[in-house]
Amino acid sequence: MGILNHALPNIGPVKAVDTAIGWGRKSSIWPMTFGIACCAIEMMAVYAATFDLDRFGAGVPRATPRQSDLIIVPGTVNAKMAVRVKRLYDQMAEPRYVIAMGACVCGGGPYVKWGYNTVKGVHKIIPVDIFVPGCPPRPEALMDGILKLRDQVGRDAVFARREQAGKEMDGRYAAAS
Amino acid sequence: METIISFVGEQFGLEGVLALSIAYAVCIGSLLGFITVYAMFAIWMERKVAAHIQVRYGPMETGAWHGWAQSVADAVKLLFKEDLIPRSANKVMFLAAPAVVFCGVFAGFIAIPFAAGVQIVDLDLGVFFIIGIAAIEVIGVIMAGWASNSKYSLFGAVREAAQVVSYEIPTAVALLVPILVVGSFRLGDFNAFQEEHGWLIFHNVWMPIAALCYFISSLAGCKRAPFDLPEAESELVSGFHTEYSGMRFSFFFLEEYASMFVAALLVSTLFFGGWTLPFLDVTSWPYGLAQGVGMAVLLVKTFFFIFVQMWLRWTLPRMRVDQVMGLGYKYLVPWGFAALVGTAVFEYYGWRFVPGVF
Amino acid sequence: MYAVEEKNDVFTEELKLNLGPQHPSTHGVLRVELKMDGEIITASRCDIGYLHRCAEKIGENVTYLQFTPYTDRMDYLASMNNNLAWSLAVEKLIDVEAPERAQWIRVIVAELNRIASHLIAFGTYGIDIGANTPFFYAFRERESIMALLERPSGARMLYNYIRPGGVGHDVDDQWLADVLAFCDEFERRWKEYNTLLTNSHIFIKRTANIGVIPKDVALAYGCTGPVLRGSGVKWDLRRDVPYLKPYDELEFDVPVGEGTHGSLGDCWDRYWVRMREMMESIRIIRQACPRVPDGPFMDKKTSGMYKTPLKPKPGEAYVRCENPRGELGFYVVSEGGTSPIRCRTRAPSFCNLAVLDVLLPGTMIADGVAIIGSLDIVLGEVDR
Amino acid sequence: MNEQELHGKLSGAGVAGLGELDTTGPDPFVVVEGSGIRPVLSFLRDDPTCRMEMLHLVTGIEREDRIEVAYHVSSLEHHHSLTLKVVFPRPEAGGHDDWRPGVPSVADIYPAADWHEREQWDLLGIEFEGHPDMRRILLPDEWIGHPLRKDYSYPSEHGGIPLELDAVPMYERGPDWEREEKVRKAKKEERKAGTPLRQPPAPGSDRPHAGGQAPASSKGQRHVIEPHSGDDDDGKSGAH
Repeated sequence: MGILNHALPNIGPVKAVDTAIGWGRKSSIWPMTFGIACCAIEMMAVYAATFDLDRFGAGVPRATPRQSDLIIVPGTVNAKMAVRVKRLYDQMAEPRYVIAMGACVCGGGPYVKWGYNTVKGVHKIIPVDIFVPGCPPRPEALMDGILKLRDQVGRDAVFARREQAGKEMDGRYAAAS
Repeated sequence: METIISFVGEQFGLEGVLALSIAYAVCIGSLLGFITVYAMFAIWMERKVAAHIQVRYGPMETGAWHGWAQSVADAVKLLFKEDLIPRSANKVMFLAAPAVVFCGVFAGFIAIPFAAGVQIVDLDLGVFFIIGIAAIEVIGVIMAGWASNSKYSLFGAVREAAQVVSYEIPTAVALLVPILVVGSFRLGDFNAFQEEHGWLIFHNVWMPIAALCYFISSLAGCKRAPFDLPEAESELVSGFHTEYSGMRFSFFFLEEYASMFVAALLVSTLFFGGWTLPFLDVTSWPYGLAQGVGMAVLLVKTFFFIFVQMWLRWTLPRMRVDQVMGLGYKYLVPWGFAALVGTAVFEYYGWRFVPGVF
Repeated sequence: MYAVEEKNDVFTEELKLNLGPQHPSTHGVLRVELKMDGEIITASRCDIGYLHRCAEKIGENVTYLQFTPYTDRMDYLASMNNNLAWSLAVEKLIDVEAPERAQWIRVIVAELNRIASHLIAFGTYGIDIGANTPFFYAFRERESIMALLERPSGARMLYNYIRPGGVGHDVDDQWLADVLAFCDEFERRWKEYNTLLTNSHIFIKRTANIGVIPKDVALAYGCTGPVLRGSGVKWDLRRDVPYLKPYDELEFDVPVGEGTHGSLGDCWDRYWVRMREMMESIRIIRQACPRVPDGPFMDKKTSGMYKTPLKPKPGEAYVRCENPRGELGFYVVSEGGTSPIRCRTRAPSFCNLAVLDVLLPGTMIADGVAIIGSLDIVLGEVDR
Repeated sequence: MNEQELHGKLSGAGVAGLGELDTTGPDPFVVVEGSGIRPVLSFLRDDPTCRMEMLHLVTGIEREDRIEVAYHVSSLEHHHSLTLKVVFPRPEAGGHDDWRPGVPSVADIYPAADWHEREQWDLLGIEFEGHPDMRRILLPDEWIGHPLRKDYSYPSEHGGIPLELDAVPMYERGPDWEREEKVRKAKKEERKAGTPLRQPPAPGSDRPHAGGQAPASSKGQRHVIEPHSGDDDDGKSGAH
């Protein structure tokens, strides 16, 4: 893709290819096996039988960041862990998505005031696509977050020139800033 | 392959190098297509089997019916994913490793008979060709593990080398048993023999032992649970392909499922009658139909054994590396040899079951 | 000819392996630095603190009631038990005893949560050993417990239900009946687990004789809970130091390791202790459900704490409870204010994890994973 | 045995440095002199009638005028437990950074104390003399200060990781961020110069600090951490 990124005119065949790629990407979001705290248990509940994330093709948790598309940050990130979270994110291959799961990761949560070494929101460290608040969020909430991410990923253009591309990119990270 | 050459010669009047290259292209193309489609199907099947063992549904949304298009989506995604090469990796070997791995298994498919005459080359040493060529995969895995410059990859590669090389012995010994009975290495002969004498698994009492030995060691050869040490997820993150992403990673995936297919197909060809059914005589049927039915029968058997492999994977815990070695050397090799010697004795005296007992 | 220069170019070197903090089998964000000789671990060093969330500092700044939700987030698999220990510590400081009904409800919810916690231990231990399916089976039953506990408390995982002086809300008879129905269901499932994992030959081979903790080592390192009982010490605070009245009146056994498949105190023993404890909890719940008396569920003295914060007299209290992972203790020091001057937690996982550096050297990496899993740590509690 | 009898037993054995039993609160405790904590604990562990084989907690408590270190021990065999305390009065001058009370480590008597003592050093700055591996345990090795002290001021960032609620996200920082960062670090180093900050010992060194004497530094040289820029409550954690 490299040089072709957003280089082609926004016409029918290009759009069709983009739609196909978007469909592939959104239907096969492989999350990373990554748990930090309480939210990780609810994340596991989402993989498990009752909620079964695999129905949406997202049930192949990969342990290595190289092969995963999605990093769900489930649980408080502190100063010691933040370095690792950032490194994990850097190790992932594009396209990569981030879901901030839980109040702590969305903005400090219960540890916002007295937590001397908690990072008040993982968006201070890595760009976040979807915020799923809650302490911890119910599995349904995380499912909803992943479905929202699917929609977003499916709409993303790959080859076609995007109108107001910059704005759209800003929009993607708007919630983070 | 000869069929294609002669077909091309008759229809278009082509000869020599041209005919040969057309035949090559057709064969390789159809094999690649077959492996890809099969692997996609098998991955989908694996996810469904796993899901149903684990009281859930598995892929449901992608594609209309039970997520049938899941693997297509995975392939599209992997194709358009960034291809990372770690800075400290040995680039040449890192890039070459997936290809080497895939070539080994791919070459094995050349000698596989899908039905009477549906085979690219009917090699005289077909059985040993398949086992031998599959060993190339080990080289690729070691390359991958070493070139990644990651400790987990290295552990995975070394485990793979130790495990696969050790399990070549019981594999070969167990396969010698049916070879001893049939008297040929040619895979087509096995089908012909079983058409005449019934399935080899019932041939004598040693056969089930040999079949079990072979099946277990083939599991180890394919890195399937409970022998999935090279990629043991809870220990080595992802083993030798920890650093691979995108399409290169999918080659490892493809290779695993392709070698599963080869192993399952060998079991069904060598022990379970290949494309023959005991109550169905297709030899007198017209050319195309007999082949079609034979192929279907063989594929059904093969997929049954692939299903067994998946079943075991999602049921059994993983073994430790020394236990895997112990199982291979302490149990499979002696039992394989026992079956070999026993079969030799039985064949010499013409026994099928233990005389006097049953 | 040439003089051949001898060069010894085959050499071995020590491999340093970094396990975690993001590793599938470290149960969170534990980091272990390993020195490896091939597959054998020669030395190990634990590195914790990747989930340090300043709970003790927070405890010194919020009121006694406000700290209850933070105890939830320590051992997030057994929030009820954590709430219980904290509430008991505060009750000891303000010299209040929860009403009878609250005590019985506490027993039921704590035992239910113990089952849920052990289920996760069972499921994730399966994944550590390489069997993925037990995890899904365990979560299926866990969801039922979550649904049960959600009804009185309103939360799925972090309940904040047991509060100083009683419980947050009352339960109804239908709930008690449903709990009993769950007990019957669970007994059947439990047998399924044993068929699937416990009695699997490979599983026994992987866990028996691995990570043996002798009795004196377990005591010296302050191990408690299933880790201590797996080593054959019959020590259960519910039986030996009953911190709730009902535990005195109920009948239950304390399962201890017996060395069934090898040495006493190996991974299998610890695992089997947990499995049997689930059944003991079921037994306790079965006895407790019909005996829940009528009456208030919150003490009168503390019922005003939502408006005016509790103000205990200066003094200190150390209360310990039997958590699924061992002895959870809260050491609360009050100086008369609305918040404690020091609130220290004795986290069972913290003490159980300390023994890891002793166990790991000499084992293989796969055993190391099995040992970490068998200690069943929760990093939220180790780091607080 | 209850606490009274245990105390009587201890004083009967003639262990040095034993104080009185305090029974004012819900949990009674025995005050022990710093030098006496090791003999007392050894006695409690080894005496067949006491058999305190389990150490539950080592806790540091900072009060306005003193720091206490509490030890909770109990016996599984005899079902009794005891709390011991070592008290350090606060010196006249000095504060958070340069007051580090030193207690003899009991990690060789109770291996369980090892991590507890490390944690107390990490969070409260209590020095345990003779501890085999006195490193920070929960916080990163480079962390400045001991957060459970009442006069601890909250850091705004640690190693480039923003810790404030309204910090600029790392990926939104401008291209010249690294240069700015370098300047900032240099300034920080400058400020720090002369302050004998306690560095973590090199891994593997068997004796981290000689003696355990609090480093002599006057108040003026003390390292000042940037106060938290939130509302007033955040800056100084309120001491009671």
